[in-house]
Amino acid sequence: MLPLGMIFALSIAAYLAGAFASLACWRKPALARYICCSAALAGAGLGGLAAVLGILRGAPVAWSVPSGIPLFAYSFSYDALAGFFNLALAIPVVAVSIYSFGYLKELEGKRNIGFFGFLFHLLLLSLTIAFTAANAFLFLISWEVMALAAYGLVTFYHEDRETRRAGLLYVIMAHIDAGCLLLGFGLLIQASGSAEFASFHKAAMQLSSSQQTAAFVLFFLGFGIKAGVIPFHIWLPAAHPVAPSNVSALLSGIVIKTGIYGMTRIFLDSLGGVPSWAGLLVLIVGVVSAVLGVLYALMEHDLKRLLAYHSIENIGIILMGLGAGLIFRVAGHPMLAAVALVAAMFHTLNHAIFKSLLFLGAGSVLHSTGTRNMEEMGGLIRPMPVTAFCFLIGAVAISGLPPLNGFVSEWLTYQTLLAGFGAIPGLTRILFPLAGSMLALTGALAAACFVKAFAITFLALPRGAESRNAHEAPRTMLIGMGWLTLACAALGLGVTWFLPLFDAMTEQLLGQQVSAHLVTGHGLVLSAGMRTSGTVSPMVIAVGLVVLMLPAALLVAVGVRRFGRKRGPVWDCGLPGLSAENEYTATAFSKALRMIFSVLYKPRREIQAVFDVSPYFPKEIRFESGIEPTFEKRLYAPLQEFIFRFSSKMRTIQAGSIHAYLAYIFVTLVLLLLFGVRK
Amino acid sequence: MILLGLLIVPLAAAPLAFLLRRRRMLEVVNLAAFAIVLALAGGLVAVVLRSGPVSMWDGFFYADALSALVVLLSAFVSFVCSIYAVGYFRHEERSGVLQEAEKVGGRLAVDKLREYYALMPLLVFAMMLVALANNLGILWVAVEGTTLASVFLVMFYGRETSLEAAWKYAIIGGVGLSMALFGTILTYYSAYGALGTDALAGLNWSVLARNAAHFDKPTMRLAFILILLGYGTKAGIAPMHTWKPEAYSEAPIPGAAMLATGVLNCALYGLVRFYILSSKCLGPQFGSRLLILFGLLSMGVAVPFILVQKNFRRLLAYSSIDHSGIMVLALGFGGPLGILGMLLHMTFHSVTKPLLFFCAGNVQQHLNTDLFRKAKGGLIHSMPLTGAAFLMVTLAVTGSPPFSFFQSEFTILRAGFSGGHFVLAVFFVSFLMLVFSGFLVHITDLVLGENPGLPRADVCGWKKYSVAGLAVVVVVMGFWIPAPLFRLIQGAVGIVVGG
Amino acid sequence: MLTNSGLQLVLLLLVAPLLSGMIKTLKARLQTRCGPGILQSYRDILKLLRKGMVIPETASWIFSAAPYMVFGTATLVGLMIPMTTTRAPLSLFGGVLAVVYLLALGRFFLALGGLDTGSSFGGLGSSREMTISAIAEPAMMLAIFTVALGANSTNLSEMARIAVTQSWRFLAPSQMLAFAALFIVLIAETGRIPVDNPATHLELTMIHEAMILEYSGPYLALIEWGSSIKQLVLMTLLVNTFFPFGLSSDWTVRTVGLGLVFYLAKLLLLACLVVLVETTNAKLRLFRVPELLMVAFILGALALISTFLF
Amino acid sequence: MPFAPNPELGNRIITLMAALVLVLQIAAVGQRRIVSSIRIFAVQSFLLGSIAAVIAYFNQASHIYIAALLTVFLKAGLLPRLLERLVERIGIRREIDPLINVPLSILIAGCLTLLGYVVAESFYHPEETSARAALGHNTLAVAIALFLIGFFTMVNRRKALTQVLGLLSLENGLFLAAISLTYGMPLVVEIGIFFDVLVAVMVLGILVFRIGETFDSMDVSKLRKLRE
Repeated sequence: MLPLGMIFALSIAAYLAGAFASLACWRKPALARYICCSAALAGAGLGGLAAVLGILRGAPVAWSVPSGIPLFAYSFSYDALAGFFNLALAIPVVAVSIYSFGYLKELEGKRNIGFFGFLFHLLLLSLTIAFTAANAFLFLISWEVMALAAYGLVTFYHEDRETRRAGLLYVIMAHIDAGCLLLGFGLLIQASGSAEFASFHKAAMQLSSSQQTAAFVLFFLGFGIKAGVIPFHIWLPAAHPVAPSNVSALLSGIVIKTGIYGMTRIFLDSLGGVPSWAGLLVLIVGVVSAVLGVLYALMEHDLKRLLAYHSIENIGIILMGLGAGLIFRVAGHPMLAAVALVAAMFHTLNHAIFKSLLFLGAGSVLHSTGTRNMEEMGGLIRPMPVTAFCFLIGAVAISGLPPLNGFVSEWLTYQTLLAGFGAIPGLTRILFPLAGSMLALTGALAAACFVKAFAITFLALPRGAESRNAHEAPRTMLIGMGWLTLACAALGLGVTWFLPLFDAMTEQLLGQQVSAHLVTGHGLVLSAGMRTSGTVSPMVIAVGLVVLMLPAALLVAVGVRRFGRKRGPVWDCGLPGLSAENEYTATAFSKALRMIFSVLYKPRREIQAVFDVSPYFPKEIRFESGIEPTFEKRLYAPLQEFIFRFSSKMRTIQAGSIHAYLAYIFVTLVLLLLFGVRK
Repeated sequence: MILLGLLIVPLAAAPLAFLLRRRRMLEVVNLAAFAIVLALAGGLVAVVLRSGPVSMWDGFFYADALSALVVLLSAFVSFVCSIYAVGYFRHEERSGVLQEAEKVGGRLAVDKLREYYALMPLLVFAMMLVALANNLGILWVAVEGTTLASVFLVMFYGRETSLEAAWKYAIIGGVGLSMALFGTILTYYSAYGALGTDALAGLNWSVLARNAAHFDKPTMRLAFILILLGYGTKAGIAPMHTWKPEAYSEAPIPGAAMLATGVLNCALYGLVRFYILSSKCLGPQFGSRLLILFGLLSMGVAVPFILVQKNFRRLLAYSSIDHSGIMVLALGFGGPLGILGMLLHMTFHSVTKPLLFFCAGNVQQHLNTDLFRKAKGGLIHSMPLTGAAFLMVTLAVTGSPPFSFFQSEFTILRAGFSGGHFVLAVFFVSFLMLVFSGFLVHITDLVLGENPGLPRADVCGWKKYSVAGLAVVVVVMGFWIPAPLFRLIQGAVGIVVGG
Repeated sequence: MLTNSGLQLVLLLLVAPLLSGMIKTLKARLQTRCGPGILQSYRDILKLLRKGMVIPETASWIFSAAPYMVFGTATLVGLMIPMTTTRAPLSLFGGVLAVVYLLALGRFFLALGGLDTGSSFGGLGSSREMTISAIAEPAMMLAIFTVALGANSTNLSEMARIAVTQSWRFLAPSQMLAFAALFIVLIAETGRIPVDNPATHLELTMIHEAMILEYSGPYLALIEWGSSIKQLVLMTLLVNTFFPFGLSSDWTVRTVGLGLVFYLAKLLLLACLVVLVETTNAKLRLFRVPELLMVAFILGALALISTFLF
Repeated sequence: MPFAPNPELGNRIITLMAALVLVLQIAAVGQRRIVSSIRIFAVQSFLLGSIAAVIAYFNQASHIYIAALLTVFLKAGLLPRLLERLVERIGIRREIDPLINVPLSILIAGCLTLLGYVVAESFYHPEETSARAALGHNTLAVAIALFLIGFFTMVNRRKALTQVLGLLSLENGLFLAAISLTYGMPLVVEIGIFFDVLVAVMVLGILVFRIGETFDSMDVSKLRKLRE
């Protein structure tokens, strides 16, 4: 199908052009900025178009471009899955590239925007290729280029030590996951004799069970690290916040989704399903990531770190759906598997959208206040109303509240898990509802967390000078956010119209089309498919809410008309003179949860009182509290410790004595003479 | 004719250097000589590709695809190094380092320069001889020659440390090579019975390769062990690697680069030649096991030193130990894939490593130290080009895509899998990961960070353009390998595998 | 459908204050006070509607949006659950999950409203409210799942229909356990002793009240009304899913009337139960509440397990 | 020629001399004074040269005479001169103490000899009972032993010069192997090797000299600046 190929090629060309053009004119920041952003916009637009075409077309299209390396050919295959992920890429990228027009302006003259543009486009390019590569070699290359470009962007402010450390952590973890994938693909290639994805499916059948296990573990490690599942998540909250915010949006929005893509592609397509224990493992890891992710998020008062932890949580939710799907597939319920897959993929798309939205929002807050620390914010809703509104929508969406898109995908996940109870024999079925309840916990905690995030950032009185004289972000940034806000609403309310987009994918991976089963009630109502007959209609809910609020509004209006309403000072139980100092803070807000889950957090606090006469009349009190980063402290630090101690011990080998050096050779020789000569 | 040219040009350039008085002349002669050598090497490649192996003086000199490859790489490396050397030594002279060296040597700065510009062609001559000699004895003589020439390079600066390094290099190298000689003698002995009549040409590889099947097996086994240890010492395979960090951190950068690439290739070339014989005589099994053992050992030994390294010159040395380990491992994995992987790796290594050395050289001349501790970081501000190139080549040399090493390592991994060495492959990959981490931690600390306010470097054109040009080559290599080069490599693979 | 919705809406709006009044009075009687009288809640709401209101200077539009959200969500949810008949008007458009999440939406905005004024009490209230509801969530879900899995649907009408067909199912251990769990959750969600004390304005103990401290006039009326509706909804959920007696399965006057009678009777019983609990318990410390909810969670899990053991 | 060349006799003589060389090597291990170990090396080289001559005589392999002459001239004549000259130039008369004390060193040398025989044993073919094979088997054992012991002295000795000596005597082992196993290499190779050895000794000599005057000590175990 020519047009698809054309458009796809064009979008890739746009990214390439953008990369080199903006690098070329790095001496002219403004020009570089325009080139970077508009090229990205063009590329994303074309990419999105290609994606829609690809999805509608269903049947995969394949191209093979001869590479300059005789060993391998660059072969692409544009199937429904690729199309879907390209769509999930395109939507945020459109927003981000519009946003960047305004966002990058302040960097002009300060940083090398040309180089930024180069890396940015490299990232987009590698993402696009990673989603469409049909060849392990090409996939790995794009995979690693993606990691390196992201590394470059994360360490864009490399003067800051924390940033450098974060970047290193990120790129090293990324390299480790690439290593796992290398081994995994090595197995498959060995079995199939070719690096083409298409050939893996048959080959995977011939693998011995131990090899299959090895392959699964390797791929799960590799993609899991990339997706930032717990316990491989430590790089994520370190790296995403320090990047420029428009990049953080992409990193959290789509880059970590490559892990999800990889799992879907390999587990469902190449390996052709995995044993049920593997599916269960995915499910459980998902649950753990979701709950722990949100729990850690609650303790953050760095706005961007908080969002980063929520990415972990949402990856967890996605994995719940995916894991369920894998289990169903093995258990022989392709239909259920398809529904589960839809749930997972839909949440992937949604998270891509609202997480980008939230990061962009955080970006414009950072842009106008210059701080990421929520404790210094507050009252921003007055200076920056639009940003506040967009952020609020994002918050509602990510908390999975109706009628927005987050709710819909979580609802589908619930339904999947419920169906699992009926579909899976044996004791394991218990896990499904339990997972469901954990999902409920996650959702509620997320809501709590975003109440905190939104309220402390945007509501009440400003807590710091920066937020007192904050200003609204430039229009382009607002447009970018507005686009995503619309997307959140549209995907929520109009879910029933978008569902058919998933058919091609489920058809391709599981041989099932489910949208027909998922939509009832004149195309307005979303239904849970076959086993459990739950239904919901975000559209009607939204309308209903409005309709029911009208009379209330009427009542209030009448009341106000007759009895008046006036603005007055805060009553506050009669305490006069409310000031920012005695406002509730983010730390205070999460205090209750910190104490309830103290087993997990191991919170530490220190209070120092400075006083003249008696400790009962302190002049000033310094309060500091924090939680123990369990995984970093208990898992990674000891490992690193061990490696370095071992290495330092090893250094005595090279102690400078030539006699020792000769002795090594001598001993080796003698040993080889003793053992090597005889057969 | 070409063969003679390849040998004579450098041989002539050496004494010429002694006659010349002015620095510029020396530089010109060197550049010209190596340019010609490179051209001739290209010619040789063309000939070999067109009409098979070339031989001369009834098979005294012999060049097949394998030798052509090594010749090409050596020529390339020496040419690039000679370009960089100009800028490097001019800076050394300006900063008075040479004058210091001269005091120690008791001679003038120009004499010092002349010493370098005379030694380099000799080294190149030896390298060419290694690749072109058919007679394994001459091969040995030539390799010994590279050692003798490079010993002077190592003691170039005449500091106490450089004497120490030179001593270690000479002694360990000497022992190693005498093992290699013993191996050669024993090979001859094991062939003696089989060859009988044409015993006079009895050390000619082409002859040996023909009848290798009938050699005396136990002798051959002993011979191969000695050869492995001998040329392994030269290639810096653990546990014979100990001279490398010392020698590399003392020699002047261009010389060190030559050692790390050209000389390394020569040693591996010798190893490969004997590997072919032994695998024909004893079957691949015997050699493979040893090679894999030593290859992994070298990689493993390099890792901790790379992780905790205080000195970036030594870091490069360990990286080259790591790489020779990789190549030996690949040879051990064997099979078409393994050999292909090895030769590709050798090619990429010869292209990439010099850049790494040049960047390190620029940094060292910029900071007047080779210790990480003394460097404040943030070099990207004062030397953007070198800084960027350094980061890039670090990624390249640690084998991360899209740079070329990824291709070879991918191939080697496949070879490992098809050999059924799953566990070894896991080790291989995890070593690569660790090396990557170590390297990146060190180099980013060096290059990135706040601006320490150093004066602007990257001014000398010679240094700048050699770095920039080579950087371009490295990047391009990641996406495009010239078809003839690949054909050459495949030809070489054919020689090693099929015979 | 519109008429049904209208009817049920009216029912909601009328019964909700009645119920809370009833509970107040019963409680007073049980504590041998004479109490305010059943209609007190109506009077309160009317009074509030007839007052002028004061909006804190620090507050933003969120503050004003919250009351509508609370009221809207509560009433909308009310239309999704079967009260007198199994066929709830909007049940097709949102099952039990929608109910839970809509209530969460209301809570979300109410908490924002609490924080919007910047008063530390508001923050305190919101923090506690969100915390407790978060911990209550899994228990509630488990309990609900137990029922939903029994009916093989998350659709409340469907659940009720199935329940009607097997009225004595509530004797099954799983149902019992689920009921117990859900009851505890109900206590927590409606902010009653031992979790919260709706009557207090003592800063240390209040949760819900602290959030709405700054509200006055019609807004307060909306919130009070909304939360009483929420309470009604939850209790209805409890009684109708576990004791579906008398639920009419169509919309004829007779059956509906009969259903209404049954329904009110069941509500009264449940109210008594609540009151009993309230009077016999003292309020828990905030950090003891999680333990209580943990119990609820365990009950829910047991319920779940017992569904497929028995 | 009073008697016709008789390979049997030749082999006996060669084996005897080889054994003598080996003994000298072991003696060198026990040696404490530099000069005397240089002398021992000279004698050893002379013996090797004469072995070569004997082989050349008994097998009519004329080109080996050249090798023999070269050996006697270079290794027994020139090199020892140069080395002694060097010793005087630097003026080290001090006793040299090995890292491992003498008796133990000699014991180890013995073990290494044994190892040499073990290795040689492994490719002694009883089926081909030609004199050459037997001779090869014996001399190869000696050669390996020489090689190992030379190597061992290099590990064992502190002084730069003695390490050079070790290297040279190790090369002697190779020479023995070359002439006795294969009646010498092709001539080119022989000459190349001799040339290389000469240059190598020159280079090492220069190094030794420079080390001597830079560190005013020949003790290479003090060269430990370059290290991790």
